Amino acid sequence: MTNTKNKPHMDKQHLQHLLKQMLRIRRFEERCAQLYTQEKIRGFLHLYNGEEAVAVGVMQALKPEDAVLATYREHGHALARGLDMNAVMAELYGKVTGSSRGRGGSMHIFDTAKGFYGGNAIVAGALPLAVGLALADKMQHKANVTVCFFGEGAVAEGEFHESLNLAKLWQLPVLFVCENNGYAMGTALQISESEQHIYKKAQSYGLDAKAVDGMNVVDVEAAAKHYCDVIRSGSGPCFLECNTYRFRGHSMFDTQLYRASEEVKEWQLKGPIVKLQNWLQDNHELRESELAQLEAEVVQEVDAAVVFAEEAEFEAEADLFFGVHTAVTV
Amino acid sequence: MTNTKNKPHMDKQHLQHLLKQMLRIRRFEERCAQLYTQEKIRGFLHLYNGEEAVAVGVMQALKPEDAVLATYREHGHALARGLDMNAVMAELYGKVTGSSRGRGGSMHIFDTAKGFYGGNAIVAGALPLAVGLALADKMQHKANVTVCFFGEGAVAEGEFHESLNLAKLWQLPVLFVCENNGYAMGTALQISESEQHIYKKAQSYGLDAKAVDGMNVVDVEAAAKHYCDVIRSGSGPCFLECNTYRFRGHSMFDTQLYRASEEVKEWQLKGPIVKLQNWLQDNHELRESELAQLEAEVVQEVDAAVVFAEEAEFEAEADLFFGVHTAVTV
Amino acid sequence: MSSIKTDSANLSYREAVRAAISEAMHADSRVFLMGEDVGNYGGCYAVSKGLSAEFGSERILDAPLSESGFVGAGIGAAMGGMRPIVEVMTVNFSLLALDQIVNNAATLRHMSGGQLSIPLVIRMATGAGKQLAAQHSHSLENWYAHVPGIKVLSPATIADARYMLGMALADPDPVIIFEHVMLYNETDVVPSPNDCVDMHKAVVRQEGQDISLITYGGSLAKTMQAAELLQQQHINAEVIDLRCLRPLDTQTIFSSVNKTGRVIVVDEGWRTGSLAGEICALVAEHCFWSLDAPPQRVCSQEVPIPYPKHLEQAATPQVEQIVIAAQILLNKPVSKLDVNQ
Amino acid sequence: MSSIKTDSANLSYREAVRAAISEAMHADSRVFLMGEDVGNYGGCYAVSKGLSAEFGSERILDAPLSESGFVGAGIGAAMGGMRPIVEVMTVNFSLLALDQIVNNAATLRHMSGGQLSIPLVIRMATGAGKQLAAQHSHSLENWYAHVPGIKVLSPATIADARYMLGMALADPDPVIIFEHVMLYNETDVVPSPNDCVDMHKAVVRQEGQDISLITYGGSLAKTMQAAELLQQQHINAEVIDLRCLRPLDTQTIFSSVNKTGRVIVVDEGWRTGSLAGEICALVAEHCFWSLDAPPQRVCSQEVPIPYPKHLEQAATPQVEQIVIAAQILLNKPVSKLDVNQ
Ligand SMILES: Cc1ncc(C[n+]2csc(CCOP(=O)(O)OP(=O)(O)O)c2C)c(N)n1
Ligand SMILES: Cc1ncc(C[n+]2csc(CCOP(=O)(O)OP(=O)(O)O)c2C)c(N)n1
Ligand SMILES: [Mg+2]
Ligand SMILES: [Mg+2]
Repeated sequence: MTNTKNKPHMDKQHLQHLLKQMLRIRRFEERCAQLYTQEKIRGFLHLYNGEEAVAVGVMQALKPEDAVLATYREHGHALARGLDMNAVMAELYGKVTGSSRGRGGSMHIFDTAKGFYGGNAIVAGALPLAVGLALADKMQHKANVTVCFFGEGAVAEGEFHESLNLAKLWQLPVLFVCENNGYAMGTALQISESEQHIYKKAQSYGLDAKAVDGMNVVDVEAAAKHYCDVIRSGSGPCFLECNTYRFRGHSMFDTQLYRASEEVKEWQLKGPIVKLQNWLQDNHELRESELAQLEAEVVQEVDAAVVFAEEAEFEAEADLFFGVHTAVTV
Repeated sequence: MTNTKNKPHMDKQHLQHLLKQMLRIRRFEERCAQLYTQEKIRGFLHLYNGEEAVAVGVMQALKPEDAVLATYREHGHALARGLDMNAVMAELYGKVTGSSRGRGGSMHIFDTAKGFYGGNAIVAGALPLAVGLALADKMQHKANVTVCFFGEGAVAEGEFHESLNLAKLWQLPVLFVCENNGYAMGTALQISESEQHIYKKAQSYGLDAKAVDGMNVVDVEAAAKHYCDVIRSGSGPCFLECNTYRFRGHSMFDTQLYRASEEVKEWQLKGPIVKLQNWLQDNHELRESELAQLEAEVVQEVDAAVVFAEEAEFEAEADLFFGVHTAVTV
Repeated sequence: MSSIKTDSANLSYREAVRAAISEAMHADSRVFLMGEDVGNYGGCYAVSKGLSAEFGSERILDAPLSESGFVGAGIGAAMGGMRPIVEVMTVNFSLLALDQIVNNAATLRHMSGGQLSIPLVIRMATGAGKQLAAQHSHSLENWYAHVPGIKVLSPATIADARYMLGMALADPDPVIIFEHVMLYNETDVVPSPNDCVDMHKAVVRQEGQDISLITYGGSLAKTMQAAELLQQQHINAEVIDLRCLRPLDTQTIFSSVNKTGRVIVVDEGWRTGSLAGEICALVAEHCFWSLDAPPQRVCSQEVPIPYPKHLEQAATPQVEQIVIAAQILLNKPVSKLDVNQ
Repeated sequence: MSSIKTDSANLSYREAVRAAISEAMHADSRVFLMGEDVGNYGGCYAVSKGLSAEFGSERILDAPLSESGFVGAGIGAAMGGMRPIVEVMTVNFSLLALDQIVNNAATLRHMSGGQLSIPLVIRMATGAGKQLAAQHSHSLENWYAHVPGIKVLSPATIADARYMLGMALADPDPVIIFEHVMLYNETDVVPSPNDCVDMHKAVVRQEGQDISLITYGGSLAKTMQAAELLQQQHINAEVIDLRCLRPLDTQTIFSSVNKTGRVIVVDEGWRTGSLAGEICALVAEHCFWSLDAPPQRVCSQEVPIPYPKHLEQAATPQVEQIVIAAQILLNKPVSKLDVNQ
């Protein structure tokens, strides 16, 4: 957290904002985990616990017209992008007031009004879509950025390779954000990639690429802002590798046989929330009362979201076919 | 052609052997082009004209137990690997004495006895197969090399990316040979790859990789031998980019709107056959009579192949189902 | 103005598709064509020849060999407000793009609760007949016809080649168009736009009372030939061109079969799991009590398509097989005909 | 020795597949298992849990997320003398590997004139029921069943989970095995190896005279439940488990339908273009004169499968639908049943 004071936006207020955004995600997901054991939420549930700095940091660099795509682990991105927590929670409940009418669940949160294009459950499946959204922007002379988040596991997929080449070849306004949490399910990066510096792989396509500490929300924000400027200036796509860690299992089914609990504990000490919180407190930028206030607001928002989701209706079975095609309406 | 005398194998006899191998391919294919206009050969016909040094050079490095995979432009590889020219020509005729009983035609020449695993008409489709053959060799502790030839167009495919990573990750004995002839059908490399040094792309996976003059059969041979030694020593896969050019259209249908005829003429002056032939003649290593003899032998072989193919039978319609499964026999 | 041949006098199938692309691009700046070799090369089957000169390389966009990548990019561009026409050179290579088509194009609207629109057209060549062997001769129309969320068209005539693309572009959802490789050189007079038929409708290409021959795409011409030969034997076959393979125009199918009581489906797909099977099943379900004989199919043999002409022909539906199947179904003497093809 | 549970007392479907893998690996050093998370993670559905410890990471080979790459590598390894078992985590991701399966695995033997052998087994999970939404709930069995050159198995019982893999490995050609996600936790007593049935044969799971219910995979249990409920109404349904989806055991199908005169096919695939359609077409073609009523299907609705339970159930075949379809087909009063599931 050095030098943050030199950067225009890194004042107390903004740092507290970042903290709050991360807390919103953390508390929201902790509640989700409970709700999952209560079988209120079903299907797959992939928590972002530990990685909050990535989504929160990157979103600071975006404008409302920009586009965001993410994976099945996208609650954090949705919330950081400004989706209504009620709609996200209702989606996890499968309720019709959910962001996708409850049809997508945890892995398929959409909100086109916020430029949030999902929520994709196919590893690397969103990368070509991001290329296409950026192509549309370029063709329409819009100075938007499309940000695409994906895990380091996606790097092995052919779609990663094809997308990076297309984006650079056509100089498209895409910011690729690799959330390198070291594992794809139980597969450690060492057993999935011959070259384990993902940003170097991106450089081999000619992209401006670097790695940042994905546990440091300030660093992530600074890097994302820089790259978004580069992209908006018309210099083509950029690539940000964020080194991070997921504190919980891959999904709620994961028994985590593939890593030692000490490793998890070590990383937890470096967690993005504890890091920022400590720094703020050490620098007298966050009083106990302020923190309590923050936490209370977050809990209130989460509580309200649960109530909202609980009270919402399921979609009528009769509407099953709505939207298979445009012509099929309710 | 400098320094060739220093290399063990680069004596007159061997150089004449290389010349003859290239001439065999050239003359064979010139005849194929005629036969195509006579409708003796149908379907797609992709000629290797101009690129002969690549297949001929690389094959010198191989042992009988090694495996070879190539593309739809594989007559040259088949002949250089030692497949019977009669069987190859009969295959192009679609006759039952062809190397694949006539079922594959020009794009699907196979001969497992020679370790020749085709002939694949899907761009980049053979790369994963090569990885698998090498994996089998490694698992069975066989010190073989699997060589996989493909065009620079294949580099954009996801299968390229996945295969290179797998090969390096698992340290498999594969030699990837990229035949960079500058075009994929009518698509120049500049409009298909953001990074146009293909060997650099390979290096980004950690492969030992370099580019050689693919018009110089001696250079190709030397590089292939070096890499095969590296591979046999257990150091994992290597990558050879051969810069070359195809003198004719992509296939017999190609009207070549995408390149200037001057460009073709320039490259033709650098052709692999004329280059080696001139060098040999300038250095008094090839007398007129020797050349005439070589040419005569080649013409004879080609003539015989045509006769063989003409006289052969088509497969009986009743045998259509033979080999769909192992149990379906003639 | 356009150097593209659009006069309705006489167009080849290839020219008809080209005219349709050109027209759409003139009418709507959001339309662009993207695919392998569509630009500098002029299209693998020369469909887009000249278009790059007319519209420039940004709207006739040559893509690298990255089927999944550029098809996905087409989906994304459609989401982003464009109206892409993506050419996947042939159905054989579309296998590499199926994840994008099935998991994204087909699902995104429904799965997002109706928020997203994917106004995308994907064109691809399909079928056997050019002696291109096992990896280049697929007819996988039924794979696509199986997937909710996409529409599937199969223009079999010059008129449909000329007008279906425009209708597909006007549709707000993803549409796949299959162009059979054996049709590109066919020529015909193109009717006026007013006479073009809604892309969702099957068309009765020949009326008849005795038997319904149902087909699509590259098999239509063979089926029409068979119908002509049957006519010589006083068998009046009704020929139905499905045109739209998803959703199927079952009404047209059923009224024909209810009238004739007999049906043969001709389909270049492999027999097992074919679209022909689907049509037979539908007919058996819905026209059971009108059927005078079991529904039949003439399909491709269950074998990778071989290179040599005689085997390629043996593996794929031929006129004579259709004629014989009809004769058997009508209890007529089976006569070897002078099919002459 | 093995810590893998192989006793025939009572195994879960998951344990049965694991026992089959373990057995094959003990018996033949050429056999290995390759796929995403098969090793350190123990398999997405915990099928291979413990195998890495037993056989080591070279024979239980964790692959990166490269479906096309490692499936193609499996094909290559099979050509090179190994006997790979490739696990594609689910059919949903197999879309990324279809080029390798269709253009290579299925064609290479025939196209090479019989020279090449691809003794490869590909296993994948399939189906809906776990509320995984549109991209994770596909049932694409009929896509695979459409392709000559491969065989397709669908073990629906613990016994078949236990023994089919071994038979597939013994087959010299590529075999695809579909494991329905809802079966992994099911348990049953495993019969002795002598009692296992040839993988190519369909099996009559319940005999009956009134109607044939034909199904496979994840729909077998539902169909058996439906048959039980029908029994209470004195309708004797015959239940056929297809087991092998390519090639189809038509003999077993036809003799059942010829006996009962009525057929309903239950299939979790989308209705249009489904395997159920193929079976109905076959029955209509070959059992036409024995049929007393139109062949029927109970399939998935033509919609991407939604996440919430009530919609997922509405989209996929349910016991009650099978019962009602049978009642209608037999002109019995349709009664709402206490399906209780
Ligand atoms: C194409 C594909 N293959 C496999 C899966 C199953 N799967 C879901 S998440 C996952 C791991 C992805 O890891 P990574 O990309 O690192 O993202 P993370 O989960 O770590 O955020 C796998 C294998 C999938 N969803 N899509
Ligand atoms: C997956 C796939 N896409 C498209 C094609 C059509 N096609 C055949 S060859 C070719 C160009 C390949 O170029 P390159 O790899 O450079 O090899 P070259 O022909 O130059 O030897 C294309 C586009 C194909 N066969 N396979
Ligand atoms: Mg990860
Ligand atoms: Mg090339």
